[in-house]
Parts: sequence; structure tokens; C-alpha cells
Amino acid sequence: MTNARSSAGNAPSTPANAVSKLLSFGALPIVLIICIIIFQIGNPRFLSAPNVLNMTQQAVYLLLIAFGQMLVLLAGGFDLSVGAVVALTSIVSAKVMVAVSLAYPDAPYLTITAGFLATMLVGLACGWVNGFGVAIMKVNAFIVTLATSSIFAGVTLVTSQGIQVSGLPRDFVYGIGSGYFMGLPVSLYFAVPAVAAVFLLVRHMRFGRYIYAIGSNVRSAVVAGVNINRYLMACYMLCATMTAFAGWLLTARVSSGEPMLGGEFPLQSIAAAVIGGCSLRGGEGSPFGVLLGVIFITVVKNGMDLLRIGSNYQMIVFGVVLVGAVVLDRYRLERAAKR
Amino acid sequence: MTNARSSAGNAPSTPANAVSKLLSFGALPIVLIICIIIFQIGNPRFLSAPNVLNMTQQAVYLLLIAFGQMLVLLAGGFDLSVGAVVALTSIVSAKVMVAVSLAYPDAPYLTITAGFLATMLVGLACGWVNGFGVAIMKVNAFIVTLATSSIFAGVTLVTSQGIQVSGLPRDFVYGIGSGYFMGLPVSLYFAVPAVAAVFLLVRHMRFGRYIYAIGSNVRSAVVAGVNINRYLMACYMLCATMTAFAGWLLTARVSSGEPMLGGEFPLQSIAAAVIGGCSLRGGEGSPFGVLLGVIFITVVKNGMDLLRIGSNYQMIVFGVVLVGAVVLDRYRLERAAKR
Amino acid sequence: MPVQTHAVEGEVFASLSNASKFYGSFAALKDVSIKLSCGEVHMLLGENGAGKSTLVSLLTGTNRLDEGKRTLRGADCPNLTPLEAREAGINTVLQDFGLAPTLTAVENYTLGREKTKGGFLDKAQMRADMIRAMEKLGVSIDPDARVDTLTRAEQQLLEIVRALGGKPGALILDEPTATLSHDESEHLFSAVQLLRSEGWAILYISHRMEEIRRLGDVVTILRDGRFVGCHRLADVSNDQMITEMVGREMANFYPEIPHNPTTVALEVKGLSSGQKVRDISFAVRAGEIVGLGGLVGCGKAEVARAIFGLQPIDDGQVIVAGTRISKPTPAAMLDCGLVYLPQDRRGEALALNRSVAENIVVEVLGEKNSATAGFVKTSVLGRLVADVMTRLKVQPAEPRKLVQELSGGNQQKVVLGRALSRSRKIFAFDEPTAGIDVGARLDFYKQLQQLCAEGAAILFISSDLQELVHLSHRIYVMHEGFCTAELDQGQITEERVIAYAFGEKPKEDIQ
Amino acid sequence: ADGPEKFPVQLVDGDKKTDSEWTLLKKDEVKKPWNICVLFPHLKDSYWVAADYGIADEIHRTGTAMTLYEAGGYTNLSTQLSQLDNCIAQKFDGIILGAISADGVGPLVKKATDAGIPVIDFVNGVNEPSVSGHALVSFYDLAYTTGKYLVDQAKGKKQVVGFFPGPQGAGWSDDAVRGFNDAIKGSSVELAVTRRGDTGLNTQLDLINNALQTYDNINWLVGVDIAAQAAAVAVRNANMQGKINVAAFDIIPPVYDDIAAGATKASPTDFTVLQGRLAVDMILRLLEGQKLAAKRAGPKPEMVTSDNYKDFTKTDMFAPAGYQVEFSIEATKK
Ligand SMILES: Nc1ncnc2c1ncn2[C@@H]1O[C@H](COP(=O)(O)OP(=O)(O)OP(=O)(O)O)[C@@H](O)[C@H]1O
Ligand SMILES: Nc1ncnc2c1ncn2[C@@H]1O[C@H](COP(=O)(O)OP(=O)(O)OP(=O)(O)O)[C@@H](O)[C@H]1O
Ligand SMILES: [Mg+2]
Ligand SMILES: [Mg+2]
Repeated sequence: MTNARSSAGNAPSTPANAVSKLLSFGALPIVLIICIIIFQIGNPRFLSAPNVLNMTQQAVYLLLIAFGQMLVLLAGGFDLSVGAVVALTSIVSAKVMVAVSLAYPDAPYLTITAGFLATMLVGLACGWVNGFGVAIMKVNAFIVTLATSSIFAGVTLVTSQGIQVSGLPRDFVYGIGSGYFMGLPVSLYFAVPAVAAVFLLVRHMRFGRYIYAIGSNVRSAVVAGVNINRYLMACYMLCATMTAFAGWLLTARVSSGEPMLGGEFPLQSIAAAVIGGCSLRGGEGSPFGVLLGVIFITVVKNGMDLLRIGSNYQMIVFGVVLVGAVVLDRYRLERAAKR
Repeated sequence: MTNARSSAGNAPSTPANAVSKLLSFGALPIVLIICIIIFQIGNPRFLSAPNVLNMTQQAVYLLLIAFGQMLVLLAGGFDLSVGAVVALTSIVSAKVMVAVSLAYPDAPYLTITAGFLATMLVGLACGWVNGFGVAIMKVNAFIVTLATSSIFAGVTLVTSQGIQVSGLPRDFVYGIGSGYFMGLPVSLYFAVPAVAAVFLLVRHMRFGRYIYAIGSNVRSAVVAGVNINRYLMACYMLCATMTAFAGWLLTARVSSGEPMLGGEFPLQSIAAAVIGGCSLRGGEGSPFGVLLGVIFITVVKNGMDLLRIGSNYQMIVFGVVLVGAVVLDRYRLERAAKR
Repeated sequence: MPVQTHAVEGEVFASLSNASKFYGSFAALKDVSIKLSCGEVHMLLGENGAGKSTLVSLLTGTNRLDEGKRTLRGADCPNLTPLEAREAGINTVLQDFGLAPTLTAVENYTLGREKTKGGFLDKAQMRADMIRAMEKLGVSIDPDARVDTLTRAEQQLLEIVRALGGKPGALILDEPTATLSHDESEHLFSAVQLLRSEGWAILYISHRMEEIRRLGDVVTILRDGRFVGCHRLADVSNDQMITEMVGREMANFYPEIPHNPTTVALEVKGLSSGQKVRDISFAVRAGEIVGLGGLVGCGKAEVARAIFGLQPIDDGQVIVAGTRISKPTPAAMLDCGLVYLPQDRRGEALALNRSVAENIVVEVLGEKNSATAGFVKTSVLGRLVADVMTRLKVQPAEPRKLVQELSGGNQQKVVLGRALSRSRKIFAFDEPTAGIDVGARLDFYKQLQQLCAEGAAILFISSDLQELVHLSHRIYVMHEGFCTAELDQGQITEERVIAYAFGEKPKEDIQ
Repeated sequence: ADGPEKFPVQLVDGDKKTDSEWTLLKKDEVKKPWNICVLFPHLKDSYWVAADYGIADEIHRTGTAMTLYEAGGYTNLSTQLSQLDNCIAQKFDGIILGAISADGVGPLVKKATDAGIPVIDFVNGVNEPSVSGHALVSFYDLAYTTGKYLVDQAKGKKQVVGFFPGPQGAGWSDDAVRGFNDAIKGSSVELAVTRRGDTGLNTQLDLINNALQTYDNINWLVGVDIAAQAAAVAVRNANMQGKINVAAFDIIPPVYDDIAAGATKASPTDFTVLQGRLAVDMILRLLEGQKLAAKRAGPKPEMVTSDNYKDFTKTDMFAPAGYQVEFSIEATKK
């Protein structure tokens, strides 16, 4: 809807227009602003530069994974294996980097490049397996990704024997993992191009149209001549690659290959996407919404920590806020529909 | 579907008929039989009486929860909160039983009854909250049950402070938890009526017809005059009550109230239901299939242990078997359609 | 696949020879041959379930060809994919739409043939294309509206516009007018005639004889998945076609329905609902059929929906048998004896992945005598299902078959069966005959006749003008949400209904 | 508020362990209302509740302040890193870290110490050299103790063990496996099966039952606290009391109760509560500018058996009954 509207070029950019544009994303921006105000009152440090940077750094990984998850959700799928992919990437890329840096101790960039390539390979391979199960074997995405998540976790443990891989190059750990460039975390510079690419893919390229169509009504896509299997494969492979990329950046942050990394991501990434307007039935959702969803989850978690809410109560509050955000969103959308 | 068949009364019960009836449930029974044969060859103790009893005991809890989950899935929903409900029931019922048995030390049956009532109350309350979110607030079931699962877990931790509740009455622990009656675990006698009731509800009662209709196409159910909200509420409440009941029996088995009980159930129960033919889009699936799904998961987990497969490899094997079972099932169904 | 790009008049564009398609052991098509020639409108005729849509699916590559030969522009293509078919110039309007509900109209319009500039979508260009294509057909749909907010008729129009915007070659229309009203149909007919003159090959499926006669050059008739005959329309009479199609002679088409109205069963006073229903008042008495007519989107469907409680009432009263219903809900209205039959069978009427039997009985289940203590009386319901299925001739007569495996017309019969499954006092039918064949139509009219004789009150909403005019005892015509006329039995003519539907006054009423 | 003033500890320097006494700071020795950030992997079982109790009680006693964050489980390393970051951003005076991963928290520990915030590694182990101190008893030592206990009990007779050390990939669990294996190496105690799995009671119970079906000569079940608790239940259910013995390598109240009831033979205790007190004391000493007696220290583990279980002060090991978990404590000192 929005794209056609923007392309029409009939709406001059007035403030009222900006507000209505914001409103077209549902109540989420408003809920978010209210949350921010509450947190800021509760702890003035909330909007301080260090804490904002801190939240940015925390959001990067979830953002990458949620954008990958979004692709799969748009196409009517589901990826529960993102957590296992993060762990597998972490172990494999770390092992590769350690091996390369032992062979060529003075070539940190070679090492990092090798690690990056290994990451991409792991992502593509995992995504291929998921896509194969869903697109070619035509098994339900829930079962496939539950199964592959068990398989990937098994492979991770067999490869690592459950032991961390340390000895990563300094440039990787201190440069990418915890470095800053012009006041912003380096990992952000890595993530932004990937996120922007997905944005363009979804909103401005044929690919996006096709996956929306597949998720919305497979039949319509078939009739339109879309190669369903190819695009489903691509979605799962892109999702796993984005996830692997996040796993690699996370490995830099944690400075070692970790076999237990990423357990929180499957549910969090789906939650972020759904809060941001993605439907689990496919064909609905927008990158901007998912971005908001990621920010929302990050802000609420960080804010509750800063308000010193005990974690038991945090769980309760988080649940209530989660449903509340979605309810308000629905309520506003309904009102909009009535107008 | 069945009504027409049973009412027609045209099929005499021949062996060929029994085979074709079995086949109508897909390849799952066959895969199961093959697994059983492999396990039996690998370890002759697999089908020994003690191990079969062992598996029965292990399957009981998953069976109850998967049947509850099935109700929700049939109606087009999803319940991720079953794990949290198990833990909450365990803590609450244990606290109630400990309190009652302190007040009336000589009335074990009173204690057990009180615990049972508390269990039912917890189940109904949790189910009501889920149903309220899904049916009345009309929020996506994934988000609602993810949120309530966070809320229930928070309540469990606040109530228990993360500490086990011990001091349960002997009759509860030894009678219900680990007792045998006529050679079968007592918990089985508790579970069977509940499971049978759900079976009747789904296959032979109006309720079942309506939830199939709702899950298959809500809008058509509305037009048919079905009170959607009431039936959705009922599904979530029944699911949570079945789950709470399982949580209570599990509390007897582990002989204390445990705040960390049941984390494996959300994914396992959905997996069992989907393996057994339930669709995540609603309106499809049968109790018999879900029973097979539960048996399948239990048998494979137990069999791999008996084959002495290392736990890392078990994860891989389990994933492969999971997808394999569903693929074979699909394959057979397609062939059947071609005939 | 090598394809030529432009067609020559009279040349065979696409053909099937001895084609068969099996679902399991059931032959949906057996040994059927057909030739689509350029510059010719080829009609396809057959009862519900005869295999027409299946034939279409073979031409568009959405189904595998089990036996026989398929050619496109002279080339043999045993493994045609939908993409290849499209590239070769086959444009299709399917019976059950192939639109993506969460995408906008323009996104659907361009789906599969998006215009790009440097790899990025050229949205302005695509939008302009669509607007131009709509002008050609004389329709206007908001390009930015999500498809699931469009009415069924608008969706149908969008499908047609989309098919017309494809690569030139062939146009396949599977019951395109099933929910279109007079005006839109006229636009479509002229578009079809224009394309024919431009040398397109056209395959047209319809159950309406007047369309077949008016547009067709050649007609192929199917029965039970088999080829029966192929004629030039000039050489064949309607009766002959019908006889070949159903295998027997057909009696007089619109039955005479006696008009013996008694008490007022359903009354609506000043009803307003949403943006499409404004201040509507009418009454339906027991023993009469009251028609509701108008153009697409005039709000006739919403009137029935509001009465049945499917959309909120903003103002006005709904009175059933003298009692005012303050807030109608489907369950409450069913209890008062009013049954509503929605026009959107796949969206609103059917549980597609459930069996025929379950779909037929779902409304009856709420009744006392269909269950004891919550247990469904399978034998009672089984008899009811068998009865309904024979009465409406649902094919195949297997109550356990999933509804999604039935042909479009048979799905519609299941919807009718659901409405007729128990005795009611008031019926509201919205497009009840969409997509059902002549024989089934006649059967349905006879059911109406019988219901009317038994004293039922019937609100009949249809965009098939002839049907509306012939069956209704009285007609209310709507235009942009308002009721513009009430026509009594003597006054009902097609011209009057059309005029009022356009919000004008017919000549004979001006004096 | 009624904890001991001092308790026996082991000071560790490289491979060298020396037994010593650790004296806790008196309230007036703490000059400022220091604000401590405490990070736990989770707070869902009695082990970490006991740790919380030890820390909170010591904070109360010294009049300082603390806030506790828990990551929700051992797979949520990324959450713990965010929390660690939050603590640094909020400028806490010191950090007590129950790390999810020994290596994974390294850079952030460095970031904290670079920012002048001392970090005490608590319970789980941290490899980053810049960490300010370690208050822990290694799980290697605990499991080693259990292994040696079994070797003693065997008296040269063949013993067959089913070992359930918890989830693979968790550092503490891997340490325990190594410790136990080292202890029984070359003895008459042999390992029939090591079965890793989640620390859910039901999961462990299923694993143990399946192992009992598979290996019928097992006469010892040894495992992490929850596994030992499950093992006692499994043995009772199978009516194998007396034929199969149970031992744990760390202790929680149900295991203690089982030892008292004779259902479980023994378990070493790492005095979780004292470990918490020790961690607080270490960080306060550092903040007050004192030097630690050793960079690495931990309460001296002891074996709890049915013979001596009454000799232990329960509140040195567990949180008292009815204890309410504390997440945030305001300073009472000005
Ligand atoms: N904004 C909307 N959102 C969802 N459904 C809608 C919307 N507008 C109309 N509909 C549905 O579309 C259907 C047809 O509406 P419409 O008013 O066009 O009916 P009509 O006048 O009977 O036209 P026809 O029957 O010829 O399509 C109704 O079922 C109506 O509820
Ligand atoms: N997926 C399917 N599985 C099984 N049978 C099917 C399936 N699809 C169609 N059929 C059967 O194939 C036959 C032909 O169906 P088709 O849709 O081609 O009929 P049609 O001529 O288009 O009828 P209508 O006029 O009702 O649209 C029907 O008997 C139908 O039941
Ligand atoms: Mg058809
Ligand atoms: Mg209509």
C-alpha cells in the first residue's frame, strides 16, 4: 500500500502528512515513545549517550536476525533454527579463524576474511537445508526448522565437543566486536548495509513482490509464473545468512566461538517481527515495522533493567507490554479502517 | 467425515479393511513399526516389559499436553505457554498440598483433592488468560502465548522464589507418582479418562465439529452461527487444564513442586501434534494421529538411549527422523491421492 | 521454449489433443481435444464438474498433463510451466481468483511482470499502466487498495484487467461474469470483441446461454470429462447444446412461482450501515421472493450482511416476524429462522479443507435434535447429508470428499445445501447461482418454488438480471447505497431495473 | 545478618592450593555506600537462589547497595553481555559476575576494568586475565571430590557408574566431567555411560530411567544436583534402594534432604552462600583499596554424607526457608 502511495507523488510533505504516515504504522511508535518517556523519568541515565550506544550495540544482532526472519515470515514460513545457526556459525567461523591465524599469524585481515567466508558458507548451507525441507520436500516449516535446529545444535556440539574456541585475532575481537568508529559501534557499520539490502529487496525489487505474493496466496504466485521453490529457497538461505552474519558479529563481541550462543533469538526475532506487523500467515509486514519491533524489544528490556525491576517481575511486565503493544496496534488499525 | 462412514455402516471389518484403515493414517504407523524393529534388533531389551512400562510412564505427560495442544491447533491457534503452565501448576499445587497436609496431617486424600482442585483452578485461569487474549483481544496466538508464557513463568518464580517445594504427602508421591496398579502406572489410569474425553469431544461431539469449522475457516463458522469466542475460549481453557493436569501428575512423579518443570513441552507437544497430522493452519488433524505422534517421539527418544547413541548424535538423528517421518507421511498421502 | 511473438488470423494458437487428467483413479478429463484459433471466441460448455476448469489448468500449465498432447503456437510442450504459458501469451481469469489478498490492486496487476529500472521497481510506471488498462475496460479500482478490501466483483474486474494487460495472444475466461452485473458484463463483452478483432484467441467458459450465443464463434461441449461435440455456433441451437451437455432434454427455464404473500416476515426500516448502506427500508412477506438489484458495489450485499449481523448497524431497525432485533448476530438470526447465504463461497461460506458432509451440517448442529447431550447424532445427520446431496445433485456424490476437491459449481451447490439443510422461515440468498450449470440452476429454482409455496420469505440478491427479473415478485433497486425504486410485479422489466440501478429514471416512468 | 565472621577457604595460586581462613570485613570497615552490579546466568533454581541470598545478606550487613540481573538461562549469552554493558553504562562501582561463558564475557570484562570498575568472577569462571578476582570453587574440584568418594567407597570392588553431568556446552558441566574422570582413573570405579542433557527434572528423570533399562549392572548414579534428585526418584520408583546408590557433585536442598533420608549417599558442598559472601567481600575490599589475600579463593568444599549432614549450618549452603529473592538493595550507609 505504502509504496504505491509514495510513488503517486500526490501528497506534499506537510507535518500532518508526516504524522499520518507515522500513524500508518500503527500505535507502535506511540507506545514506544511513551515507554521511552517513562524509562527516562525512572532513570535519567536512560537516554544518556553511553546507554543509547549500548542499546544500539545490543539491537544490532537482533535486527539482522529479525530481518532475516521477516523474509521467511513474508513468504509464509517460519524459522526456529536461527538460534542453532548462530551457535554453529560461531563455532565454525572461530575454528576457521583460529586455524588461519595459526597458519598466517601476521595476516589478520586474511583471517577475518576467511572467517567471514566460512560464516557465509555456514549460513548458505543451513539455509539450503531449511529451504530444501520446506520448498522441495514440502514439509511444514515448523517441523523442518525444529528438526534442523536440533541437527545444527548436534553438529555444533560434535564439532566443538561443547568447548569454547578461543584465540581469535585481536583485530576481530577488538576491532569488529567492541570497536567504535566515529562514535558508533563498528558492528553497526557492518549491519547497516545488510539491513539496507534487505529493505531494498523487500520494498523496491521484484524479489519482494514475489515473496509477498507467495506468502499471501501461493496459488496467485504460481499462476503469475513465480518459481515458488526458487524464491522459498532464497528466503531461507537469506534468513540463515543474515543470521550467520549476526552470529559472526556476535562471536567478535564475545571474543570466542561459543557452542551455546543464541538461544534467545528464535522467539525474540519472531516476536520482533510480529510486533512490527508481520503476520504468521504470511504476506504481511514491512521492514520499517520490524525495525520498530526490534527497537521496542531492546528498549523495553534495557529500560526495565535500568528501572531495576527484578527479573521475575520483568518477565511479567514484559509479557503484559508485549500483548499491550499488539492490542493497541490492532485497535488503532481498526479505527483507521473505520475512517 | 467419520460420521458419514460410521453411519453408512457399509464396511465389514475384514483384515484388509483394517490395513487400509491403518494406511489412512499415513506412513507414520509404518515408520513407527520400522523404528521399533530397528530398536528391538539393536537392543533386545527394548520391548521388554519394564522398558515398555518405562516408555508408557514417560509418554503419559506428553500425551495429555499434546491432546490439549491439538484442541488449540484444530481451532487454528497455537499454545506456547504449556511449559509455563506445567511449572506454575507444579508450584501452586505443591504449595496447596503442603499447606493442607500441615493443617490436616491425617487426611492424605483431602490433601490430594485440594491439590487437584488447585491444579484445575490454575489450568482454567491460565487458559482463560490465553483465551481472552486470542478470542476477545484478537491478538495473534503466537504473541499471546509467548507473552503469557513469560507472565506465568514470572508468577511461578515470584511464588516459589525459584525454590523447590518439598514435603508432599506420601500417598501422592508413592501412590500417584510412582505407584502401579494391576501392572500399569497409576498415572496412566489418571490420564486415560482425560484423553478419552478429549477424543469423544473432538470426534463425536458438536464441540469438535465447531472447532474444526473455526480452524478451517473462521468466517464461514461465523456465518454458520457458531459462537467463535466461546469455543476459542473453551479450547484454550481445555488445553491449559489438560496441561495443568499433566503438570500435577508430573509433580507427583518428581515428588516435589518444581519451578523449572516442563520447558520441553511447548515444542514437543506441537511437534507430536504436527507429526500426527495436525496442520498449523487449523482445521486438520485427528486424536489418533496425535497419539501416534506422541508414541513416535517417546519411542525414538527411548530407543536412541537404548542403542547407546551419544547425546550429540541423538540430536542429529532426532532431527533427521522428525523430518523423515513427515516426508514419508506426505509421500504416502500423495500416492493415495493418485490411486 | 521457442515461441513466435505475433499471431496470424485463423492460425491455431493452442491446442490439446486426446488430453487426460487424473485425480487418483478419477478421470477429470479423458481424451479431450480442443483447438483455440486466433481471432476466434471459443466457448466451452459443460455441467458442473465436467472438467472445464481442469482443461484451463492444462492450458495454463498449472496442472500436469497425464496423457495426450499439448501445443502452443505450433510447438509441442509436454512440460509447460505457468511462467512459460504466460510468456507465450496465455492470459487467464480463473474461476477461483488467483489474487494475493494482502497485496494492493496494482501489485496484483503487475505480479509476475513487474517493470524495473536498474533492478528497482518502477512503481509510477506500473501504476500508470494499470490506470490505462482500467480505462480501456471502463472500470475504476483504487490501485492502492489492498485486494482483501475489494468486493468480490471488484476482484473479478481486477482479474480481468490483469489478464487484458498481459502479452498479446490468448485470453482464457473461466466464468468471468458469475458475479458481474449487467453494466460490467457489457464492458467485458466489448473488450472481448475488440480482442477478437485484434486476432487474439479466446476461450470463454460460461453457464449463461445468452452470453454464449452473443459472443461465441465456436462451442465445445464436455460431459463427465469427455468430449461430446464441437460446433460453429451458427449451426447449433440452444436446446441442442443443452441436450448434449446434460444428456437429456431440458424443460422450460424459469419456473412460474405463484405469489401468495401473507404476513410480513422480515422488515427493515431506515437501515444504515457502513458507507454503502444508507436509509434502506423494505419488507419481505412470507410466500414471496423479493429481489434486490443494482450495480457492483451499490451495497446490496451489505444490506443482507447487516441484517444477518455480519457488519454493524449504524442506524435503523431490523424486524423479524414482528419482533425488533436490536443487535443482530448470526447465531441470533439463525435462531429467529433467518438464514444467509454469502456470495463469497471460498472466503465466507465453506471450510475448504473439511468434508462436504461437515460443511452441509454445520448450521444444523446447533439444533436440539441433531445432538444428544452434545453427542452428534451421526445417523440423523448422515441421512440429511445424503438427502441434500441428491436433491442438489452434488457431484461426485461422496460426502467424505474434501470441499476443496470439488469443482467450483459443486462447491456452490454445497453452499446452497447448507442453506437448505433445515427448514427456515426467511432466506437471504446472495448470488446463489454463481457458477452453477443450467441443470443445477433449474433444480435450485424448483427449490425456491417449493420454499415459496411452503410460505418462506425470500430475499434474493443477484447480479444476473434475467434471473432477478424472472424470479422476483417484487424488486428493490439500489444505487450508491440508497434504494432508488420499488418495482411491483407488473412493473418489473429489465430496462427499468437497469435505469434505476444507474440512478436514473426510465423513460416510461418519467410521465 | 547472622552469617559467620570468618570461614575456611582455599586460596589458589596457579596449581597451588592453600587452606586458610577468610575474615569478612566489618560493617564500619566499609567506608562508602558502594553500589554493586550482580550478574547471574539465571535465578530459577535453588543453587542460584542460595548465591543470591549470600550476596544480598552480605550487602545488607555492610550497608552497601546492589542490583541483580539474570540472563534467563545458559543459552542466553548475548543477553548477559547486554546486561554487563548496561552495568558499565550505569557506572556501578563494582561487578560480581556469574558468567555464562568463560571466554565470551572477556572483552566486556576488559571494558569494565578499563573503565575502573572491578569485576569479581563468581561461581562459573572467567578466563579474561584483567578480571579483578575469582570467588569460586571449581566444578572440577567438586566432581573430583565425588569421584574420590566413590573410589573410597568401592574399596577395590568393581562399581559401575551412570554419570549425568548436565548440559553439554556449559563450562561448569565440562569441568565436572573432567574432574570426575580424573578422580576415578585407574580405580575399580568404571563409567558405563555419560549422558548429557538439560537440567530439567523431567528430562533428567527420563534419561536416567532409560539408562537403567540399558545398563543393568549400574550401581551408582552420579550427577549434577537436579540429576541426583531425579536419580533418587528413579531408584525409588524402580525399587532398587540399596542396590543402586546415588551421589551428586553439588548440593541443593532436595539433595540434602535425600542424604538425610538415606536416599542419596553423599554430595560435596561448595558452600554457595559463603561463596556469595566471599564475592561481596572481595569486591568491597578492592573498592576500599585493599589487596586481596589471593586473586582466586573459594570456600573449602566438604563432603556431606548421611553421617555428618547434621554438622553443617544449612544457611552456609542454602537460602533459608521462606527467603524472598532480592534483586535490588538500597544502601543503608550514607
Ligand atoms: N472495505 C471492505 N472490506 C472488506 N470487505 C468488504 C469491503 N467492502 C465490501 N466488502 C465486501 O465485499 C462484498 C461485496 O460488497 P458490495 O457492496 O460490492 O456488494 P454488492 O453491491 O452486492 O455487489 P456485488 O454483489 O455485485 O459484488 C461484501 O461481502 C462486502 O462485505
Ligand atoms: N484437487 C482435486 N482433487 C480431486 N478431484 C478434483 C480436484 N480438482 C477437481 N477435481 C474433480 O475434477 C472434476 C472436474 O472439475 P472442474 O473443476 O474441472 O469442473 P468444471 O467443469 O470447471 O465445473 P464447474 O462448472 O463447477 O466449475 C470434478 O469432478 C472435481 O471433483
Ligand atoms: Mg470450473
Ligand atoms: Mg453481491
